[in-house]
Amino acid sequence: MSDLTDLLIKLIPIFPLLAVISNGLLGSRYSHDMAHRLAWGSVGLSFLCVVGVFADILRTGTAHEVIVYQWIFGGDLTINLAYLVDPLTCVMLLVVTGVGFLIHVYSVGYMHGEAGFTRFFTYMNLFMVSMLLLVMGNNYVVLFIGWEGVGLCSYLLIGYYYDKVSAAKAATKAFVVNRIGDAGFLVAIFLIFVNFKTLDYTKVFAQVGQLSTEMATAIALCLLVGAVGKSAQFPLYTWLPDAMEGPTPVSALIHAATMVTAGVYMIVRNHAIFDLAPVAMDVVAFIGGGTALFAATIGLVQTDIKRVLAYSTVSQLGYMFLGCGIGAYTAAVFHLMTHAFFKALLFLSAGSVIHALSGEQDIRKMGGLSKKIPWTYRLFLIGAIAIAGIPPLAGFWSKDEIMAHAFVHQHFLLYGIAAVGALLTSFYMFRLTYVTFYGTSRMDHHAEAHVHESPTVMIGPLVALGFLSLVGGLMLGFPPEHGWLHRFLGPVVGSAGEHEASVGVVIALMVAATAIALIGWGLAHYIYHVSPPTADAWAQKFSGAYTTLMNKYYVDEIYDFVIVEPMKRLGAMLDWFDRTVVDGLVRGVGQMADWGSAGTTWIEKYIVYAGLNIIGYGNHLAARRGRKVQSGMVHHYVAIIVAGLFLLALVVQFLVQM
Amino acid sequence: MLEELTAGFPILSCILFLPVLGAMALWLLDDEDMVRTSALAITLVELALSVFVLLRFVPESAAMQFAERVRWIPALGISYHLGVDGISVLFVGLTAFLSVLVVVYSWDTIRHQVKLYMMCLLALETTTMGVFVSLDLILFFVFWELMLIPSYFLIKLWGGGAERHYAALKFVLYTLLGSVFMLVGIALLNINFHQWASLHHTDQSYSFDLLELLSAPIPMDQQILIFWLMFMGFAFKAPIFPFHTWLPDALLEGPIGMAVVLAGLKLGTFGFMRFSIPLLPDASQSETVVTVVVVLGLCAILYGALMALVQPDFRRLLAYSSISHLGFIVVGLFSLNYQGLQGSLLTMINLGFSTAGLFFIAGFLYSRQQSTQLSAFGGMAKQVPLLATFFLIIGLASIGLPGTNGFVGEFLILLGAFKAKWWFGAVAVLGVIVGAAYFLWYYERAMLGPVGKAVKQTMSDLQLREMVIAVSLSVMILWIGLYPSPFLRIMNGSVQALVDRLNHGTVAALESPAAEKGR
Amino acid sequence: MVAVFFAYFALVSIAAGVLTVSLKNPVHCGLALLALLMHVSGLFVLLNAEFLWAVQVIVYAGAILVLYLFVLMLLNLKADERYFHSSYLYFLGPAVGGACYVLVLLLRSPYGGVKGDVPAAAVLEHGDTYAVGIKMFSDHLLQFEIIGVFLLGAIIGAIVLAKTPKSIEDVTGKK
Amino acid sequence: MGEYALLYILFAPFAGALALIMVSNRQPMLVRGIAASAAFVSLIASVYLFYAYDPVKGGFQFVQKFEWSRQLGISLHLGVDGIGTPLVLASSVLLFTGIFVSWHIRDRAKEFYIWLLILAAATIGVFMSLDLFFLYFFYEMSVIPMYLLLGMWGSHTKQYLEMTDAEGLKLRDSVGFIFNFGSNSKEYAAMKLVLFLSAFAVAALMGILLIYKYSGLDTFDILVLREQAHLMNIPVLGTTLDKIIWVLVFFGFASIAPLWPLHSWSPVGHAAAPAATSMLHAGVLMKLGHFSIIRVAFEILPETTREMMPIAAVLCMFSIVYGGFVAFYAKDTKYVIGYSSSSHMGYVFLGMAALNYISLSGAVIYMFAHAMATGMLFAMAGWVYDQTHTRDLPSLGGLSNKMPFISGCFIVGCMASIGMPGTVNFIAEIMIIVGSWEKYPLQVIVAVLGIVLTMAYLFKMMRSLFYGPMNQKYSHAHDAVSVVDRLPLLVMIAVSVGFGIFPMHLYDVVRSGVDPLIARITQVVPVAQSGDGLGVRGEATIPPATRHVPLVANNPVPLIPHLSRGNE
Amino acid sequence: MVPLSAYVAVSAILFITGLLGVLIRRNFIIVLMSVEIMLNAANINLVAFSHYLESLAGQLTALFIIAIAAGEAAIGLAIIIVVFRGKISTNVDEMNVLKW
Repeated sequence: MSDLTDLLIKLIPIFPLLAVISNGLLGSRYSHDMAHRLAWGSVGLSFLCVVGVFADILRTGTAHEVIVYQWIFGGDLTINLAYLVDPLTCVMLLVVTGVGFLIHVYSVGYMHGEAGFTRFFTYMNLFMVSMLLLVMGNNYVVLFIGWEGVGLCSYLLIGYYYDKVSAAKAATKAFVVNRIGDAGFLVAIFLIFVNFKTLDYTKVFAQVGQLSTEMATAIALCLLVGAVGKSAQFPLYTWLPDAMEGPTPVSALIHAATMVTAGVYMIVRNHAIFDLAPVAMDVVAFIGGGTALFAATIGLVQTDIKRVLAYSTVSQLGYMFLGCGIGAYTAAVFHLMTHAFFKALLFLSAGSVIHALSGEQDIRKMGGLSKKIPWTYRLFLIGAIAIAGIPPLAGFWSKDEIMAHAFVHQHFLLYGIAAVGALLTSFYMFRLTYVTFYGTSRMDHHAEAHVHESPTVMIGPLVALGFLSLVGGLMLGFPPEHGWLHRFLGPVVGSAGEHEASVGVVIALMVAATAIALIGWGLAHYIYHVSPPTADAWAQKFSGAYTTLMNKYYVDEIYDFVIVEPMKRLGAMLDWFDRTVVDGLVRGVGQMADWGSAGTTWIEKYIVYAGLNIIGYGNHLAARRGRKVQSGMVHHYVAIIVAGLFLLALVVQFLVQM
Repeated sequence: MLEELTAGFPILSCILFLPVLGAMALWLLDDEDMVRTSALAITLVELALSVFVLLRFVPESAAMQFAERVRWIPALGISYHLGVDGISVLFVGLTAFLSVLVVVYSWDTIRHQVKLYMMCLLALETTTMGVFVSLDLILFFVFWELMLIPSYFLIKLWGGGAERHYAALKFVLYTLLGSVFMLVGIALLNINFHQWASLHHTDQSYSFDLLELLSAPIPMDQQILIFWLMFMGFAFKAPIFPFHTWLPDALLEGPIGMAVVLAGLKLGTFGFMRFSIPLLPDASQSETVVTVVVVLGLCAILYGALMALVQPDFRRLLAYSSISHLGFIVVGLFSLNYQGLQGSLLTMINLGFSTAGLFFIAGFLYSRQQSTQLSAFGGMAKQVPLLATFFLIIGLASIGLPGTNGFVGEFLILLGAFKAKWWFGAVAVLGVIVGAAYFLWYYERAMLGPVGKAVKQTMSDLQLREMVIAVSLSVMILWIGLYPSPFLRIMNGSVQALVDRLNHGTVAALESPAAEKGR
Repeated sequence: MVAVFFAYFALVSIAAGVLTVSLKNPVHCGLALLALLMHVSGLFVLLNAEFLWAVQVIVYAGAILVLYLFVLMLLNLKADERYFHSSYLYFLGPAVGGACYVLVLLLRSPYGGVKGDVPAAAVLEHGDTYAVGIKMFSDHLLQFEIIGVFLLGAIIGAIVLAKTPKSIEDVTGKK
Repeated sequence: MGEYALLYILFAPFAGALALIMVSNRQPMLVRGIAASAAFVSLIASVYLFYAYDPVKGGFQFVQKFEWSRQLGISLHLGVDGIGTPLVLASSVLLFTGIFVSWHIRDRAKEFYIWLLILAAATIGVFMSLDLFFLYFFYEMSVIPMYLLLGMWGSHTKQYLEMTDAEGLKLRDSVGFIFNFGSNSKEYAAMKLVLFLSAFAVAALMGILLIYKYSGLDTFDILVLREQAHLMNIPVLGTTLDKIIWVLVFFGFASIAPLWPLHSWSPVGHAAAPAATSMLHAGVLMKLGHFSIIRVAFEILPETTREMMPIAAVLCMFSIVYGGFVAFYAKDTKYVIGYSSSSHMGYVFLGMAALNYISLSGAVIYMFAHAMATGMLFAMAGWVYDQTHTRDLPSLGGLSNKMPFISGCFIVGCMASIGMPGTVNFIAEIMIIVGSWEKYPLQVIVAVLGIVLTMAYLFKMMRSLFYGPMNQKYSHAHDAVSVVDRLPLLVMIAVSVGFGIFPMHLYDVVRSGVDPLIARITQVVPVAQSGDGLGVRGEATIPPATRHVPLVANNPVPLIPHLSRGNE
Repeated sequence: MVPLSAYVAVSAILFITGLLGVLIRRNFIIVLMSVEIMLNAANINLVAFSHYLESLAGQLTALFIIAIAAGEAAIGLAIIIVVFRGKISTNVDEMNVLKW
């Protein structure tokens, strides 16, 4: 059985990989039908494998480690391409393949007729491969392969409509911002290797006790940087809203359900290290809480349907981080799962809306759609209720668990933040619902004429997700703190800082949470359904805040101003430096040689050469005078001879006297 | 440990001289197509031989294999000594591989003086091979210098830029300037060996043989001096920041084929690995040297990357990215630990595929738009999706995306750097970020978005020959990225030997009187 | 007694020399030269060189001077008004000064030297002519012969030089 | 037969010259044929000499002695050692190639060849003289033909030719004459060359005569003088006689070498001379200086040489840099090559100054190598001049299309001149560097920078000659196509590259000449006896001591101690 | 006894006289005569030394000088005649064609 499980584990990423290869290389040779069948078929097969593995793990409760091959090795370093499947991985695998499968199916309908149909599915499958590697890897480097791989696929899929400037820019931005996080992650990996001489989870966690707190904090913070980048937390969240340039299934799969949760997965996976670093934990919690609130405020005023959902995603991820930061790992994973269900549902429903409206995303140009696309409307509503945290839908259980954990563990500030965030979440989700589906239609007529319900292939997955959103929370996490999920994950994440709260407190908190959600709903109902002008009035009244929120706190602009522009300017400056100073030095040396040679030539010309010539010229002049001596007169010659004789005599006499 | 495994058949000599003999044979041909075909045949045979060597190479061994040794100038200790070990054997294959691709690339892009071009190319291949397989320092220097001649003419005669004469001269002078210093360094090694040998009454009183020089201890101050002298040679060639300004010029003005060889074959850093570090282990480990060199490397990483960020010309960008990568390699080398050295070595090989590949891409772009300026591009992916795809694949390899070869090398380098000193790695990691930024930003502006104004409407996607180049490069990139084990196995033995030599450190201990008495 | 003769010969020969270079009429100069030669021969006698005296009188006074006079008459030269060079004073002054200087030097010189093998007594035994003859035809034979050849050459040269050249027309005409 | 090789080499050109006197200029082929065959005889004999010279035996071989004047102690004493042999070979190679290079001379070809043969013969005579008198005799004899060769068959500089207006003509003959650097007539060059060299030759002659006088041996025979002359420490004029003699001899001969600052005649002379003459002159005549210094100063005054040679080490630096710089700036092909020659002679002086086996061997090999390299360059500069009638670099260009062969050979010539590996120059360069470092590190650095400089100006010249846009004026220029035109270049390339790749015999020969000389000068028995390297040639075996050399060298395999040396 | 110096002095004075004649006279024949005076002065010197040093070499040399004087006179006068034929003058100032 174990061998079969190992084989299944090995097979999980292989099916999508084969689909990638087939679609990538031969996709242009066969029909779209073939391509999408391969795509969702492969994911489906993976899902089946996952189920098989899950069944085994559920039965035995043991983790499986499977080595595929030696990847990088030499000296004291060995990195295998190896899988570790434990309950945590299993949960992630189920989410990834399950939700992934549904979204693949949905895409068949949504992407129908697009030019890059095959390309889309290739990328999607590649994403599945990467994501699977990410969650299955038994060491940090395989995790990192998946980590970067999903980043790449995110890049590719955001840039799917590459001829749109905004899409291209968003894609680049997503990759680069992710890369910042990845750099931090890399540093963490190196620090781990330097400290443990290995990168395998099992070996690392086995020795984690010997880590000093400082080192643990350093590693944890570096890991956090990675997680922040990938999971779009403050301050690296800005890429995620922009990522909505991709097709909607992409947003659903990557930017809601799976990839962005990788950071959470990573933190949970490394909880042993985080547990050693309380400071880092606090940082995680506050980043999570802060992001949850921050993103929720922005979500209040956005007008793009997908952007609202994107900010909501950021916000929900903040909850997960918050959960991690306060040690509620199971709750974080729980929220991860439920969020995968309902956010996928929301995104896909939004996609269905967009599909119905021939690509319109601005909610100001929607309205009154509930009649026209009833299925979509109903499913969207389920999603909204789920995310708002109204029992008994999925979102309530997980979010409440995090908040309760915060409360019970005396993180009251965080609890407060989370509560406000929950209120805002509820408000903006229902705002979205009302603006989109109620009221009068604000569509242009051209679009309105074509409004239609989506085909079954799209609605089908929606229904499945809707079902999960409805019952997922109860199924997995009821009763709170003691649900099935908790038992299942227990061996992996442990029960760090279990603080058994009394039933009364739990129920009180549940009631409070429900109340908060309902208040948010009520507000939205009042403002956007009962008296729509209120919204504009308030916007007028708080125009400063409104504009700030509308412009997302100007964070992008600030980043541009503080980082991107200076960077470019620095580059330009260095370019100038390189051309003038560095190259100038070289040219200067050349110039020096040139001058040197000119100078030397000058010396040659005017000193050496001319010096010799002056001797010659002196001779010349002397000869011009001296030739007069050659008068041709014999007596002159004789006189000279005699004079010479006299001189000679004098010399001789002089010498004799000496 | 480093004994030579001498094979009977002088296959390295065959590899070494086949191209140049082929070049001479080309002289006799007149028909241009015939010339092209013959050149391709020669490089293919060369590649086959190289692959044979790679296959027959015994991995996980530090020995010099396929060694050949003939006395050349015995009195000076100069011999014709060839051999490959784990450090150099991959370069043999890489050189042969790239040569084939360059010939394929040049098939229809070089239109005038085809014969001469091919001859220069083949001569360049011989000299490059010579650099990699020489085990005698003089022989090495011979090829090192001879390389300049075909390079000079390739840049000068077939370069596309207006400044190509200047660039060619700058390249040659720059390199020569460095290498004359290196020559002095080599001479000093020889003198040192001579002094040592005459002290120990051995037979050979002079020697330039790498293996023999390794056996002679070198006093520390002498090591430092020689190190810097040789550093000049290698740093100028590599080029290491701030000696790099010839590179953008040469790459920009020269033909693509030349750029591929210049940027793809990291001769300078190979020199460090082959000669500087093993011959001068103590100097290489000394605080000052390591700090200075690594800081230069780090500067190069960031400097190159930032420079690349703002270059509007793709080839110039590649030049600076090359400098940035060389910074990585240098940092890895002078981390002086296993991972650093291994990573550097692997990265040198990797860049032979990725940087060289990007130059091919630049060539493809150039042959379509007659320019590699950004202003000539924009939204090209619409017109040439295949080209864009391969551009992306190779580019991602160059920025070290996991799954491509770039990652393996870069990861090892950074790991090694971290092991050496944490801040080496910490600074180097920043290069990873900017690296992604400059490539993707350029890619975005050139390939994505709406179709640019200057882009020709009638642009064809990759031709068959271009496909061959792109596909073979991509295959190599993914191979090394996903399954680097064969390559790592080949280099492991030699890298281990190198690390051992570094660890055992100085041989100068022998010079102490106690050791003398002991024997 | 010898001193008196010496003074006579010396003074007269000096005077004759001065006249030779200073007289206007070349013929007079020739005659003064004759006087000079005669008195110099007298000095030779005082020095026991009788053979040389004879040669001086015969060859110099007899042959050479006659040659001069013949040429003078042949050319029929008149006394020249400007018979000195215009610049003769440039030469005269230094020459006289230099001469005085040399004279002083000469008079102060001791003139010692290695004595030869023919003291006056030996010469007087067989006569000067004998001594000179023996010497000339033994030790200095080669020089004597050379002088002979030289004289022959001089004669031939003189003839060649002084011969009236044939006019060019004659030469061509004969051809 | 074989032992008369020197006589063949020396007198074949003389005989050729004599024979040429007999024939008429109206039979050009006969004239050339006689000249070429005389040169060929000389060449064959010197090749024989070179390979028959036994480096193991060493010393002076092929000795011939004919008494000339017993009273004065003069005899025609000929013989070559390891230093003279390669130079004799170089001379005859250059003579042979020079004949072909000047194949197309129409104007008084016979006389040209006569003088060329005499020039070469005299040069060869110096290289084989073992008698100071004849050494000087041939030395002077080699200078005089230059006058005629330059004055009659030479060429003017561009500026000179341009000075056709009245102003220019006046300038030629007035104070402007002092600054006529760029505007020389060939007559000027000839006069300058001959006067300069003769003047310094007289200094050398004085030195020679002082040796003759004060050795008290009444002989000019070098072999006798070097064994018996004791000129040390004779006080005169506040110093010692040997130093005076040394200075006279050194500077007297260094003028032709030419050592900075005595170089001024040489570029002008080279520039004005016809190609073949430049070749011979730059190729071998300049080496007369070094050779004579070695023969006279090194052989006869070894101790003084040891003391005084640093002078050369200082001046050689200037030589290298100065010549290189001026060459870089020069606008005239032959000036560039001329100054490069005078720069390169600095390397020879450096090699000589270090007084060490390796470096002096390097210097001698450099002489040989430079002869070939500069011969090539001058031959090709001459070809370009013949085709374009100008040596002015700015007005030339783009000729590589017109003359691919010449430009190809020119590259080889440049590479050889730079000391590119593969040419014999490289061997010489590296030997000089290896040998001189210990004593003169600064000079070595300057020298290697000089290599870069060399490359700079040669490439610059190459570019302005052969690449870039072509002046249409020169469209009629054509390549060297016939065998006669190509032969000389190919011969020189073959020699240069051949010895570059197989320098063993050359090295052995030179070492056999250098070793005893250095031993005499340093008075130390060499540790590195060249005997090891001499016998073994081209064997693929690895000596046992070095077969297993570990990479980890602090644990080396014990090297087999050599019992025959040391340890005492 | 007349001292040697006296003879030498006489000879010197005569020599100077002859020399002056050569230098300042314009008539070529007189110049030749002056040369004869110089030769005689030399002869006196030679004979005087011969006498005082008791060697016959001086006398013999004087004898040869006389012979040379004869030759000189013959050639010189011949030249004068040739020149006179061409120039109708014996003025040395006019015989300067050999100058530069």
